[in-house]
Amino acid sequence: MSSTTHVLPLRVYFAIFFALLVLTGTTVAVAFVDLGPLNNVVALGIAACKATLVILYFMHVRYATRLTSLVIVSGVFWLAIMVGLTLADYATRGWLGVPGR
Amino acid sequence: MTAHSDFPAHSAFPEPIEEAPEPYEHYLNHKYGLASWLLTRDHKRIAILYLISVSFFFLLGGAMAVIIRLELTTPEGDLVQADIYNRLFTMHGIMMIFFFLIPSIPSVLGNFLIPIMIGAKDLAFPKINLLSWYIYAIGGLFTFYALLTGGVDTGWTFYAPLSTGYTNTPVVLVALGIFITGFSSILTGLNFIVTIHRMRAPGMTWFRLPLFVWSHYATSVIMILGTPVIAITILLLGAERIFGVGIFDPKLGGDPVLFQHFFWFYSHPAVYIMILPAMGVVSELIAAFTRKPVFGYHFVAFASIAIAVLGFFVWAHHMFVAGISVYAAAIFSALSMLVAIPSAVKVFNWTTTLYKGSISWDTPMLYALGFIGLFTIGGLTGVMLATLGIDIHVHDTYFVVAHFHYIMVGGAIMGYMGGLHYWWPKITGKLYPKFWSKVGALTIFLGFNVTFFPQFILGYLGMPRRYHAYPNEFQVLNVMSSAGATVLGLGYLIPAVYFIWSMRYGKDASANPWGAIGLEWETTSPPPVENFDKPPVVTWGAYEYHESRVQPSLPPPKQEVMRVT
Amino acid sequence: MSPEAHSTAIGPRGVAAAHGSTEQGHTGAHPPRLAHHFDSYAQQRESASLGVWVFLVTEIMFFGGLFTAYILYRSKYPEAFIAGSHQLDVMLGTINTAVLICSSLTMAMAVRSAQLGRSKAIAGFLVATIVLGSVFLGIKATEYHHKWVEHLIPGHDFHLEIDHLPTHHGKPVASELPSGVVGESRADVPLPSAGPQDIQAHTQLFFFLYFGMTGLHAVHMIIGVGLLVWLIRPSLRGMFDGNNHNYVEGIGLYWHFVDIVWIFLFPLLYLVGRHG
Amino acid sequence: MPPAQGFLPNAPLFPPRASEMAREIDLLFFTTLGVTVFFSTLIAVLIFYFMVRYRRTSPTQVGVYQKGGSTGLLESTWIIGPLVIALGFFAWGARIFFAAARPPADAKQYYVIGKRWMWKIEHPSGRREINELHVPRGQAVKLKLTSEDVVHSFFLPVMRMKTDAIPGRYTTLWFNADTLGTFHLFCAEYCGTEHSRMVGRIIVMEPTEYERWIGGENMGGPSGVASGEDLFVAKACHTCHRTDSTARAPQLSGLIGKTVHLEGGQTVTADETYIRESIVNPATKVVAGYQPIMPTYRGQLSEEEIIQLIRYVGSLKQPTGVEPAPAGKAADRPAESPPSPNEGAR
Ligand code: HEA
Ligand code: HEA
Ligand code: HEC
Ligand code: CUA
Ligand SMILES: [Cu+2]
Repeated sequence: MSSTTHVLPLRVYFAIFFALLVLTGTTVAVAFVDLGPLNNVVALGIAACKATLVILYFMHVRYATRLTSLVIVSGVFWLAIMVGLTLADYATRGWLGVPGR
Repeated sequence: MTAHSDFPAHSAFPEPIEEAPEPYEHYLNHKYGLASWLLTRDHKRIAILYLISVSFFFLLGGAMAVIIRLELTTPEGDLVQADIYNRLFTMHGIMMIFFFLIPSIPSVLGNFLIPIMIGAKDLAFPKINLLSWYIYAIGGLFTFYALLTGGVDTGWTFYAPLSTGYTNTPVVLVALGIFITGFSSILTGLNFIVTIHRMRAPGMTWFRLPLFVWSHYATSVIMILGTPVIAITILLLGAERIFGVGIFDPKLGGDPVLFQHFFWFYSHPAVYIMILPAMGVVSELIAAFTRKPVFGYHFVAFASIAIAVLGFFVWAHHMFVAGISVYAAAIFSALSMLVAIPSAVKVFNWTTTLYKGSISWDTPMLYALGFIGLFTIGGLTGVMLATLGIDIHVHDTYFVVAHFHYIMVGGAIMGYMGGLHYWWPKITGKLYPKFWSKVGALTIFLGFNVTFFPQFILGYLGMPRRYHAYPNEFQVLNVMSSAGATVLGLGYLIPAVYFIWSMRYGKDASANPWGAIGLEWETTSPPPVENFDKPPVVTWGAYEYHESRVQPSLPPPKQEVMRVT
Repeated sequence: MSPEAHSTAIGPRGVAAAHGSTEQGHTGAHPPRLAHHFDSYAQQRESASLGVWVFLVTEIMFFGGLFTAYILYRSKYPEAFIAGSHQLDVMLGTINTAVLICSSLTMAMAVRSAQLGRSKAIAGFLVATIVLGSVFLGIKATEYHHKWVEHLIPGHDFHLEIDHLPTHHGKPVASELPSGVVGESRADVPLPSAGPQDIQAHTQLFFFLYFGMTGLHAVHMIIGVGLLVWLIRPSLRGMFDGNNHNYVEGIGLYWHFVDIVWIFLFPLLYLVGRHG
Repeated sequence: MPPAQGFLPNAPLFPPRASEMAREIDLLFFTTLGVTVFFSTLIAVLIFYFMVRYRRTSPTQVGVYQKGGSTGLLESTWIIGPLVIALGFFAWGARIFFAAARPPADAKQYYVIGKRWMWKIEHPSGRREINELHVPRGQAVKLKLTSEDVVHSFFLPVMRMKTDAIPGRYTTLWFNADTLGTFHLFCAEYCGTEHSRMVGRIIVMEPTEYERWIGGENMGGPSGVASGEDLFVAKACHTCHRTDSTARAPQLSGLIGKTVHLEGGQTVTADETYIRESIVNPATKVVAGYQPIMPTYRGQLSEEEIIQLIRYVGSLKQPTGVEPAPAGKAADRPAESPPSPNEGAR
């Protein structure tokens, strides 16, 4: 729990900024290359990287309390519950071979 | 002190503060006028605003329940038309759940007590607290307006495609009302979380927190993680209804079962929003009226958190026969069993607390004990519902209706009533008549059981819910249920009368009329504007009912430590 | 549950007291811009920041519903989603992504200036952020307009022009491209006779999600721009300094969050099955 | 079995039951009920006992301060005990649930359409009735449910069975009645104004009587299969789905239960819902190796007609001599699609 705020040097901001732009370019470029199912993985992976950069540096989470990280992690975790368990239903439909079961 | 003949002095623990000088300034009298209420940022006054508004919706919902029960005394469905009946139970469910039970304990008792219990001057965001009441009120007005224009007839569950394509009642209006109110819930939860993390008094460590605060912390977690999902679900529902796009409508490629997933993703955790605060209240009551620390404090505290987390893993137990895959059904059934365990932990720890206690039969305690019994019945029938083989038969029958009324009316409302009776002297500074309050509690308990017990049998007999007319052979049990509902309704009238009576004619309450321990009893009744005259510093854990509190020469108790073997 | 649970022996206000800025009470003079119920600036700041973060978590769940629906329907109707995605303008989407990233940078700079108490700089960066945000919204509006002209508004005279679909010459390449439950299956949609009717219905679902997601995102942007405008005056008046910059920081967090949502929306909506 | 009589002649306290499965469910129910009663009584007795035994005797009395509080032993007892019991419930319940989900192979197939506010039922013979379900005793009966509008739920209390009828899909419910009589049929999922009138009867008959009943009033009306065949011609399905080698469309014989390989590498097991989707939204799941040229019949066929077609397609047997390949890949498909890496695509 810091009581003074943490002022980051300018170059950190610019480095992150350029990294974000480069990643954006990459994701567009890769989208036009056929990688099969990997296309999705790459697209989401790059998006996740970008989000992480923004969260850690622009939003200062790297320098914030552990509580802040806990809050973020639980947000993502609950999203995973919602997506995961919902799809667990749809993905297993028809395994039994009886309609509607 | 001795003047209060109704409440004999519980002088086990001396009044922590000297009697205040006669006209002293407290939160109720430091300002007058409507504006001083409607623009207040004092959490205690906001709690009162909430108290008034949730009571309004309770009476409204209760009135509808009365008509429902009247209708069901005869099998023919002759009192009101089918359409009206459908609107009645829908609006009954919506009012009771979204506008009464979800806000009741957190926004009234939680709002009033959390800052005091942790020794803070207010919640972390007082303006947001007021805002949340306004949002609630606006949402309520929408719904109330929809009620006046006829109400909706979809059931409180709004299943698609009935709600999106087939009914011509003002679904969007009610949905909007719920959407708006959802934000009030979110803001309350947010406020509580930040307050509990950041506003505790010096010395108030996590494991010195009253269990009431723990359970509200867990409740808030559910509020902020679950409520946004019902918000987006309602938006999608509205969009589908207004623009005719088919996100849930199979005709356009959508999936009605997805709606059910979304709805229950919120609404199952929401049932724990309703019960957890009541559990918190009961923990307080049990400790205060046995004059003992709650047995297994750490287990009870963590059980709240466990319920909040596990509660998000079980939602599809409402959909076992709704066309989900059998494997998903099995997963959700197994997970539902897990969520019963922390509840069991609580029930057993409360019961064990009674052992060798100094048990007072004061009204709040009667409610608390009623809670434990009825919650156990409701909860165990919930476990029966979660058992796959049984749910095929009893799903959407009165067995379910009985289950949830046992938990919500027999559990949550008993907790709420117990809490109101316990903290009423603190909130208003007045005492209510002891005799009548016990009569009220017993009437409610009896009326409740006569109303809802027959519904278990009806359910197993196969009477489906949301039925306006039913086969003749179910009549006897339905009449019993309706008779009970009358007793229950009258039972609720009794406290309503003496509470209002006491505000004017009741005797003044002392700072600690129950002889209980807790920061809220260390300030005046009613508390001053910023809650304490001197900022408190905490040196004791919660519920340290120990002789050394009275005779400081005695050695203090060893801190309770969790021992897991 | 909380990380402090075990480490902090005394409550947060006790910690605040250790930093020496507490115990103003209501007897002593309360410092300016410290709300009456807080003991210290640190307590006030940490409350505000925790509050904003908790709020952002609710936002995750809010958008989460739409993402779930997206994943489900995309795995159900991969062709329709490809067809729908091809109606969107990758160029505009990419530009908008860049614009939003720039605005995040200027926002971060505004927060930094606030930490340093440089009033003019705060205002300058706020204006820059507002401008960039408005550019984003402008481009978005243009895109919406295109969709309107092209009858791609779901529920409103929706019509997917067949010849807008990328036509593929020769045999379908689909069978060379196996894919999973959640995944696109083929480069494009071969378009002989009746197939498009279905594609059309399901593309409408795609567009519903497109408008739902980007629309909600845009609403968040508009709110954000409004908040930024509101911030300009107090920052010019020198309200913010190292002790007290909660508003700038909180709104900044919100702005970055909205940026992150877009970071995910962009590939999910614009870049489906572009290759081939 | 006559309904158990309660304390009043017309107020039963226990519902009649007419199948083996119902008896199993009852057994499970009463076991769990026993546990419920046990724990509720235990808690109630303890509460009353403690309440009286430890009643506060003087206003200054304090409870006995329990040093050290709870013990791990006690706490783990009431964590593990209920957990074991609850998981027992789960296992037993799941066994029944799976059995209730899997109809036996010899089950007779009925079709049921829910429509606000009636049940339309079609017998294997093609005979139709409304709000009444006649079934022979001792014969497994399998209902394929769907709905024309909103979600309904087909509820037979006497069989302890219910399943939702969902628009756009087929769901299954099966039972094997072993007791003669007339019992309730309810709609259990709220479906609008007359939900409570969407009720009917199930009539369990002796098989011989059932045959008579089926034959008796079925005045030569077209059986389901026959009219399905007519529709197949009338809607020009046969122009593409031919049996000769020039067919532009896959052969439909022996389709139900087969694993179909789709464009894009996914596979589905062909069931009623799949066939329905193939007719209504043909381009959603395109069979590997075919062009999506099949026109959509959305809006042109009623739910009944779709069911006729499904029944007809289901009645087309695999041409004798050509056994379906074990992998489910039909030998008569010209498709060159690769074996799919992904199973269970739905
Ligand atoms: C406050 C509200 C509340 C609470 C707390 C609960 C708690 C539980 N509920 Fe309930 N439920 C509702 C409100 C609530 N429910 C509502 C409103 C509906 C209907 C919605 C609608 O369709 O309109 C419903 C419906 C409902 C269903 C769907 C029924 C159907 O439609 O077919 C199911 C199925 O699993 C279920 C299960 C449970 C379980 C397992 C718990 C558990 O959390 C209970 C845990 C508690 C205990 C188990 C008791 C204490 C334990 C002991 C004394 C120890 C012994 C224990 C064991 C041996 C296991 N509930
Ligand atoms: C917090 C939630 C809550 C509460 C407190 C209640 C309280 C009551 N409920 Fe409710 N109920 C629900 C939540 C709740 N219910 C829900 C979610 C549903 C499902 C809706 C759906 O299917 O969509 C439901 C459905 C439901 C049904 C099933 C309807 C159907 O399926 O057809 C019935 C039937 O008996 C019923 C009865 C009652 C009764 C008698 C009370 C009583 O406890 C009420 C007592 C209160 C009063 C009576 C008011 C106060 C007193 C007065 C105003 C004095 C005047 C009265 C007299 C003199 C008698 N409820
Ligand atoms: C214009 C030609 C055409 C007509 C007319 C037509 N179909 Fe088809 N059908 C196809 C083609 C081509 C396919 C394979 C591609 C696909 O799945 O869409 C197919 C696939 C099917 C399938 C899935 C077969 C499988 O092996 O999985 C079913 C079932 C079906 N059709 C039923 C019908 C019915 C019933 C009708 C009439 C109401 C009909 N079809 C009319 C061309 C046609
Ligand atoms: Cu059909 Cu209820
Ligand atoms: Cu539930």
